[in-house]
Amino acid sequence: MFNHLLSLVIWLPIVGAIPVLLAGAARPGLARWISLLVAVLTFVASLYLLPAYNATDSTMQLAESHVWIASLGVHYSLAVDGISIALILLTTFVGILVIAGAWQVIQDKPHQYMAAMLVLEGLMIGVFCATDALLFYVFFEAMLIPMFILIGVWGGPRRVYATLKFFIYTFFGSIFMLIGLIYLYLKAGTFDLHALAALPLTMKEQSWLFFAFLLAFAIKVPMVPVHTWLPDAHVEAPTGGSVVLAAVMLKVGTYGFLRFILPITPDAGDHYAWVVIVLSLVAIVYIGYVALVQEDMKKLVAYSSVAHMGFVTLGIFIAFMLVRGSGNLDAAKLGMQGAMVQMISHGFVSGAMFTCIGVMYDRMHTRLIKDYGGVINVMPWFGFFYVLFAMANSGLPGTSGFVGEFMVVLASFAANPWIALFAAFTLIIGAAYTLWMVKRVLWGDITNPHVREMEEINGREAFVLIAFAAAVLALGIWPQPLIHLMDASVSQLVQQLAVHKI
Amino acid sequence: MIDTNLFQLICFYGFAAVTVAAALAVITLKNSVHAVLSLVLTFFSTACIWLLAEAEFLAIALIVVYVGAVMVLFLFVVMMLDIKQEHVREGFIRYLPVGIVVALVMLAEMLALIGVRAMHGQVMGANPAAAAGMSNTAWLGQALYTQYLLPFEIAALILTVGVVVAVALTLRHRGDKRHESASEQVRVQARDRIRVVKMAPSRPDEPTASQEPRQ
Amino acid sequence: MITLSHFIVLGAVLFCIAVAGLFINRKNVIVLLMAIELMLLAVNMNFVAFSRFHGDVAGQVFVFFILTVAAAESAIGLAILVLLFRNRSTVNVAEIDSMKG
Amino acid sequence: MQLSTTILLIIALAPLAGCLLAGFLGKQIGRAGAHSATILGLLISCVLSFYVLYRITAGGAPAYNQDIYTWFEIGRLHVSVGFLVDRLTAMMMVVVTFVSLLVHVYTIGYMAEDPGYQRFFSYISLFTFAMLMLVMSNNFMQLFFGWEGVGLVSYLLIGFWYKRPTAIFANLKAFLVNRVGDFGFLLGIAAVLYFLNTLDYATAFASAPSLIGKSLALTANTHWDAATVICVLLFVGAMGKSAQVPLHVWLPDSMEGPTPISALIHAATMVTAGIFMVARMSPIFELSNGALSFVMVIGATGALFTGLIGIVQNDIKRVVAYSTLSQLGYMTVALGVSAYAGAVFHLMTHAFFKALLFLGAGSVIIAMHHEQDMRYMGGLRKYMPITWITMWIGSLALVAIPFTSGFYSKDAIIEAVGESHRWGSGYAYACVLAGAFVTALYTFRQMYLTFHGKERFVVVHGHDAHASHGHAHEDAHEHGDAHTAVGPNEHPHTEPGHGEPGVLHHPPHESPWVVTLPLILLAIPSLLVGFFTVGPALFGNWFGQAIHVEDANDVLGELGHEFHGAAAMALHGFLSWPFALVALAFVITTYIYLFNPAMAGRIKNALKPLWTMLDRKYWVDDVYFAFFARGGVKLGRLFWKAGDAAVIDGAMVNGSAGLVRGIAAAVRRLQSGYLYHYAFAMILGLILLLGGFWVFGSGLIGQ
Repeated sequence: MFNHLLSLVIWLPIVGAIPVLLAGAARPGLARWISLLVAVLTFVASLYLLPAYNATDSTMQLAESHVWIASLGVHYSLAVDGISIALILLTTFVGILVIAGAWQVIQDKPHQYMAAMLVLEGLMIGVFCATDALLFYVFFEAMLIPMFILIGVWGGPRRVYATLKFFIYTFFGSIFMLIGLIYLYLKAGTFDLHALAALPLTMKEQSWLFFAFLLAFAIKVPMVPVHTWLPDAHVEAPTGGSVVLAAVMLKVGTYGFLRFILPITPDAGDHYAWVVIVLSLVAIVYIGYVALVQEDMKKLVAYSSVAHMGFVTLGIFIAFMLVRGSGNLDAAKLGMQGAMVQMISHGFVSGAMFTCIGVMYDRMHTRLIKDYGGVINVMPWFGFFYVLFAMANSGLPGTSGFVGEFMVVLASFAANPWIALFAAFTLIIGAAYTLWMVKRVLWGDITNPHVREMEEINGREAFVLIAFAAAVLALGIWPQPLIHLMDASVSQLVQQLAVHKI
Repeated sequence: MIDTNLFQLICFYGFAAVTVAAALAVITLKNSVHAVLSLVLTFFSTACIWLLAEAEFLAIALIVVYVGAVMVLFLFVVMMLDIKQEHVREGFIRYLPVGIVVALVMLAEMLALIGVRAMHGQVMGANPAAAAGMSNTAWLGQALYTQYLLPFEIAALILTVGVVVAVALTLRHRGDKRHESASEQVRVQARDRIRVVKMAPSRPDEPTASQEPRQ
Repeated sequence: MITLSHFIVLGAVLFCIAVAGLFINRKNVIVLLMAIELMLLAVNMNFVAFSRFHGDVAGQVFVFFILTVAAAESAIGLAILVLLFRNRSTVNVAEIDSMKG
Repeated sequence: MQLSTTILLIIALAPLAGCLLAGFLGKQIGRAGAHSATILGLLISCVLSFYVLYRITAGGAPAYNQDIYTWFEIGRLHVSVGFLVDRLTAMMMVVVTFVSLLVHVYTIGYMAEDPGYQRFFSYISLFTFAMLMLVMSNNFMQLFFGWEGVGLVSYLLIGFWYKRPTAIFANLKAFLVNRVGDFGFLLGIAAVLYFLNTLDYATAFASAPSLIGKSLALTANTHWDAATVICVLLFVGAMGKSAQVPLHVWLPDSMEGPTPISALIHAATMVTAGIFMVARMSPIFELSNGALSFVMVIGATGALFTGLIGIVQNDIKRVVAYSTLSQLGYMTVALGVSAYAGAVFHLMTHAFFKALLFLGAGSVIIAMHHEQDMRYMGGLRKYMPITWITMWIGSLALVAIPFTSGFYSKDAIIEAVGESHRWGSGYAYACVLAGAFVTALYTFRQMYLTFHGKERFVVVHGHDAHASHGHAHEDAHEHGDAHTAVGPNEHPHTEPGHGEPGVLHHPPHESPWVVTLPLILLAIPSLLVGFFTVGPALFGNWFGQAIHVEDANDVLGELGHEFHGAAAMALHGFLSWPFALVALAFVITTYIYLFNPAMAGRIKNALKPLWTMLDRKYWVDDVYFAFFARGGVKLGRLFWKAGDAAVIDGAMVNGSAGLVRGIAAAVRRLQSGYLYHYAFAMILGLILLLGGFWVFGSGLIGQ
C-alpha cells in the first residue's frame, strides 16, 4: 500500500490550512467548509492506519525515513505503534469536532482560527509519529505556536497573561529536554530513538536525563506542582483551544514519558519512580480538593484534568514498581494499559466537558458557576449530555472515564495497597467536585433571569456532543478493541522496563 | 637653504596648529555656520598634513568628498534650520570644566601611552608607493580593485543606501499638493467614476427621520 | 624630520578636542555630529600615519572606507536631524526623549 | 438443559430498550407510548424471569455461567461481560422485575400529572436494567458496573424534582455517600484481583481457600489476613449501597424522590444490593470470622438505632425509610452470622412488604394531595379502604406477626443470631430483639396516626377557602402538637400549589386502580410467600451451590433440626420473645394513639434529651456535614489559595518572573535614553581602558 501514510496524515491538515487562509476573511463560509473537509479527510486518512497496522506485532510500523539534516544525522523518520495510532485517531477525531464546534462561535477571523487549528492538529500528529528525537522536539515545540496564537487572539480578557504563562512555562521545561537530547546526541551520535534506547548509560547520566525529561514532560502533562499554567490557559482559551489543549495536547506529555523516559532512562526511572508516584497521588487528592472550590467551571474542569492525568502518570510509573519490585508483569501491563486508556478517555471526556462549558458560555458569556442554576429547565437535551459527561468525569462504569481508573487502581493495589487507597480516593472527590458543579449549574430552579433566555442546543452543537457521547460510551462499554490495538506495544514497553542499561 | 626635513617639520607644525585651532573653534563657536566653516578648515589642514605624509589620494579625496560634499551638506542643513542660538548654548558654561578635565585627562593618558619621547625615534620609512614605482593613487587603486574589491562594492552599496535613506527620510507628502498616480489611472473602471443611485420617489415636503433636528 | 609620533599626537589632540566638544555641546545635535566627524578624522589620521610607517596599503584602504561610511552616516544623520527639526522644532538632544530609555 | 443466552439477554435488555425509547423519543411517543413501551419491556423481562426461576428450580436447568463478550484482556487477566444465573440470581431477578413491574404500573397513577412523566419511566426502566446487570453478573467488574449504575439512577431519581433545593441536595449526598462505599468496594475488588488473580466469580470462589494463610503488609509490622481485608473492603461497599451505619445517612434524605422510586430503589431492590453481594461472596466471607463479626456488629447497630429514629418521625415516608434502614440491619446481621439464606430470604419478603408499605404511603400521599406529614392525617381508613387494608397487611408482615412472610424471615434471623457463637453475637441478639419491639412501635404508631383516630385535616371547598383558613391552620397545629412537636429542621414539606398544611380542597378518596392493583398484588406475597417458601429457602438448601456456608458456621442448619413445617414454626412463634415484645408494643401504641392522644406529648417532654437525640438522628448528619462537606470545602480553599495561588504561582512562578523583572528594572535605570549619558559612559570606559593600559602596561592584553 501507499507507504507515506503517516506523512499524509501529518501534512494534510498543515497544507490544508493554506487554502483555508486563502479563502480569507471575505468568505468565512468557504473557509469553514474547506477546513471541515480537510479535517474529515485527515480523519479518514488516519482510519486507514488501522488496517495498515498489525496489532499483534510490537515493533514500530509504517516507518518512513529520510535524511533531514545530514550534518547532524537528523532524520525525518516516522513510525507508529498501537499507542501512537490510538492517539492519532483521538487527535483527528477531536479535530473534526473542534472545527464543527467553532462553526459560528468564532466570528472574528474564522479562517485564521480554522487554519491555526488544522496546523495544530498536524503538528500534534507529528509528535505522535516522530521516531527521531530532534524531529519530535521540533514538533513538540512547534505545537506551541498555533496554540499560542489561538489563546492569544481568540482568548478571554486575561489572554495575554495566560498565553505568556503557558508559553514560558512549557518552553522552560522543554529547554531541559533539548539539553538532554544534545547530551544524548554527543554520546550516541544520532537522534534516532531506537538507537538512544539501546545506549548504555550510567546511573548518574540517567538521573540527570531523567529529571531533564521529567521536567519537560511533567509541565506538559501537567503534574503537580508545575500545573498552574493549565487553569489559566484553559480559562482564557476559546472553547476549541481548551478542547484541543485538554483532549490531545496534555497527552503529548505522557506520550513523552513512554518514548523517552521509559526506554532511555529505565534505571533512573525505577529509582525515582516514587517521586512521580507521590506527585501523581498528590495530583489526585490535592488537586481534587482544589477543584472542589473553583468558582469558574473551566478552571474546575482544568483542575480535574490535572487529577485525571495523575492516573496516567501513576499507571506508567507503578509499572516500574511492579516489574522491578515484584516481577508482576501482568499487573504492570494492567497499570500501563490503564494509563493508556485513561489518556484516550480523558481526551474524550475533558473535550466534551469543555465543549459543554463552551455551549453555555456562548449563551451567557460567563463561566462562573454562581451565574447559572437550573439550566436543565431550559436546555433538557443539553442537560442530558452534561450529566453524561459529568458522570464520565467522575468515573462512572459504562463510560470511558471508568476503564482507565479502574485498571490503574487494580494495578496499583498490587504495587502497594496504600497507593491504591489514595488513587481510589478519586471516586469520592472526583464525584464531589463534578456533581457539586452539576448541582449548582444544572439542577435547581432558575434564579438568574438570563438563564431563562438560554436556547436549547442547535444541530451543530448536538452533533459535536453526540459524537463525544458515542465515543465515551463505546469506550466504556467495550474497551477491548482499543486495548487490543495497544496490547502488543504496551507489552513491549513493560518488558523493556526490566532491561538494565547500566 | 632650509633643510627639507626641517621645512616639512615647520609645515607640519603650522598645519597642525591650524588644525587644532580650527577644531577648537568647531566646538566652541556660537554660530553654527561659523562652526561648520571651522570644520571645513580643520579638514582642509588635515588634508595638507596627509599630503605631508604622502597620502595624496586620501588628502584630495578628503577635500573633494568631505569638504566639497559633506561639509556643504552640513552648511545647507545648518542654514536651512532656524536654530535659536541662545537656546542651544544652554549648559555650555556648566559643562565646560568637565569637558576640559575629561579631555585633558584623556590626552594625558594617551600621550603617556604613546610615549612621545620614545616614539620620536620612529622615523617614517621610504614611501612604499614610490618604492613600488607607482603613484600613491595607483598603489591604492591596485589594492582596492583587487584585494578589497568586495568591501569596495559594499561601500558603494552603503553609500547608495545612505542616499536613498536620506531622501526617504526627508521626503514629505504634503496634503495640499496635487499629484497624479499613474497606476490608479490605469486601473480605473467605469463603476469607480459613476454611481447609479436608485431612489424612491419622494415629495420634498415630507421630512424624513434623518432630517429631524437632533437634540 | 616628521616622525610617527607627530601624527599620533595630533590625532590624540584632535580626538580629545572632539570628546570635549561632545561634553560641552550636549544640546546641539549639529555640533555633536561635527564632533563625531572630528573623531573620525583623528582616527583616520592614525590610520594614514601607520600605513605610511609600515608601508602597508591596508591602512589607507581602510581610511577610504571610513570616509565612505562616515559620509553615508552624516547624510543619514542630517536627514534625521532635518526630520526631527521639522517635527519638533528643536535640535536639543535633551528634548528628544520620547523613547524614554 | 442449559438456559438460553438469548432469553437472559432479553431479560436484561428489554428494560433498557424501554428506557431508551421513553427517554429519547418521549415527546414523539407521548405519555401513553412511554408507559406502554416501558411496561411492555418490563413485562417481557418479568415473565421471562419467572420462566428462568421455574427452569432453575423445577426444570432442572443447571446454573448458567457464560461470558457474553470480552470487556478487556491483558496478559492472563481476562475480564468479560457475562451472566451467572443460579438460584440466588433467579430469585433476585424475579424480585427485581416483579416489584419493578408493579412500580411501573403504579407510576401511571402516581405521576399522572407530572410534566416529567416520560423521563420518569425512562429512569426506572434504566434502573431495572442496571439492577439486572448487577444481579446477573458473573464477575466483579460487571458487578461494579451495575453497582454504580443503580447509584446513578438513584441519583437521577432522588433529584427527579430538580427544582427542589432539598431534592438536589439529597441526590448529591446520596451519590457521594455511596461513593464512599464504592471507594472501599473498588479497593476490595483490587484486593480480590491481587490475591486471586481473577475477577471472575467462579474462578475466584474456586480458589478462595488459597487465601488462608495469606496476609497483606499494610505497614512494616502489621499483617492483615487476606480474606479479612477483602471482605471488610467489599463490605464497605455494601455499607454504602445498603445504607449501613455509619453510611446510612443518605437513605432518609433519598425520600425526596417520588414515592414509586422510594419503593423500588430505596426499599425493595437497590438497597438490598449490598446484602445480595455479600451472599454472593459467601465463599470468601466464610473464610474470615473477623470480617463476619464486623458485618454483624454493624448490622445489629443499624437494626436497633435507626429503628429508634423512626419512632420520632412525622413524615410518613421517613418512617418507612427508617424502618428500611432497620430491616437492612437485620439482613446484615443475618449475613454476619453466616445465615446468608436467611438474609436473602428476608431480602425477598422485605422487598414485597416494604414496597407495599411505600406504595401504600404513596397512595395516602396522593389522597392527601402530596401532604406527607402524618400530623395532618388520621382517620383515613374510611376514605381509602383498599390502601388501609393492604397497608395493615404490610405492617403485620413488617412487625413479624406469625404466618405473615415477614415473620418467617425475621424470626429465622433472630433465632439464627441466638444460635451463633461468633464474637459479638450477644450484642447482636440484644439489638435484634430490641429492634423487634422498636419496629412494632413505629409501625403501629404510623398506622394509627394515618388511618385511625380523629381526622386532623380540614376539607375546604373552593369559595369559602379564605374564611376558614385561619381556623384550619390552628386546628391542625393544635392536634399536631398534641402528638409530636415540630422539630427545628423538620417543618413538614410544603409543595408549591397546595396552600396550608392540612387544608384540602377535596376530600381524600381511594386511589385509581393502577395504584391499588399493585398494592393488592404486593399484599398477596407479603402475606403468603413466606409460608410457602420458608422450608426450602431456609432449611432445604434451596440455594445449593450459590451460597456457601462452612459447616462450623451453619446456624441455619442447626435451626433446621427443629423445623417441622411452616405452620408449626408460626405456632411456635406465638410463644417466642419477639412476639411478646410486638404484643407489648401493640398494647402501648393502641393505648396512646387511640385512647389517650395527649400522652404522646407528655412522654416526649419527659424524655426530652432522648427525643432530641433521636430527632437529630444522633447528630450524625450534622457532624458529617460540618466535617466532610464544610471541612472539605475549607481544605480545598486552603489548598487552592495557599498552595496553588500563593506558593506555586505566587512564589515560584511569578516569583521568578518578578525576580527577572526586578533585575531588569534596576538595570533599566542605566538606560536613561539620553545620548550624552551613553557617550559619557563610552568615554569613561575609554578613559578607564587607557588608564588600565597606562598602569598595567600592555601586559593587560596578554603579551
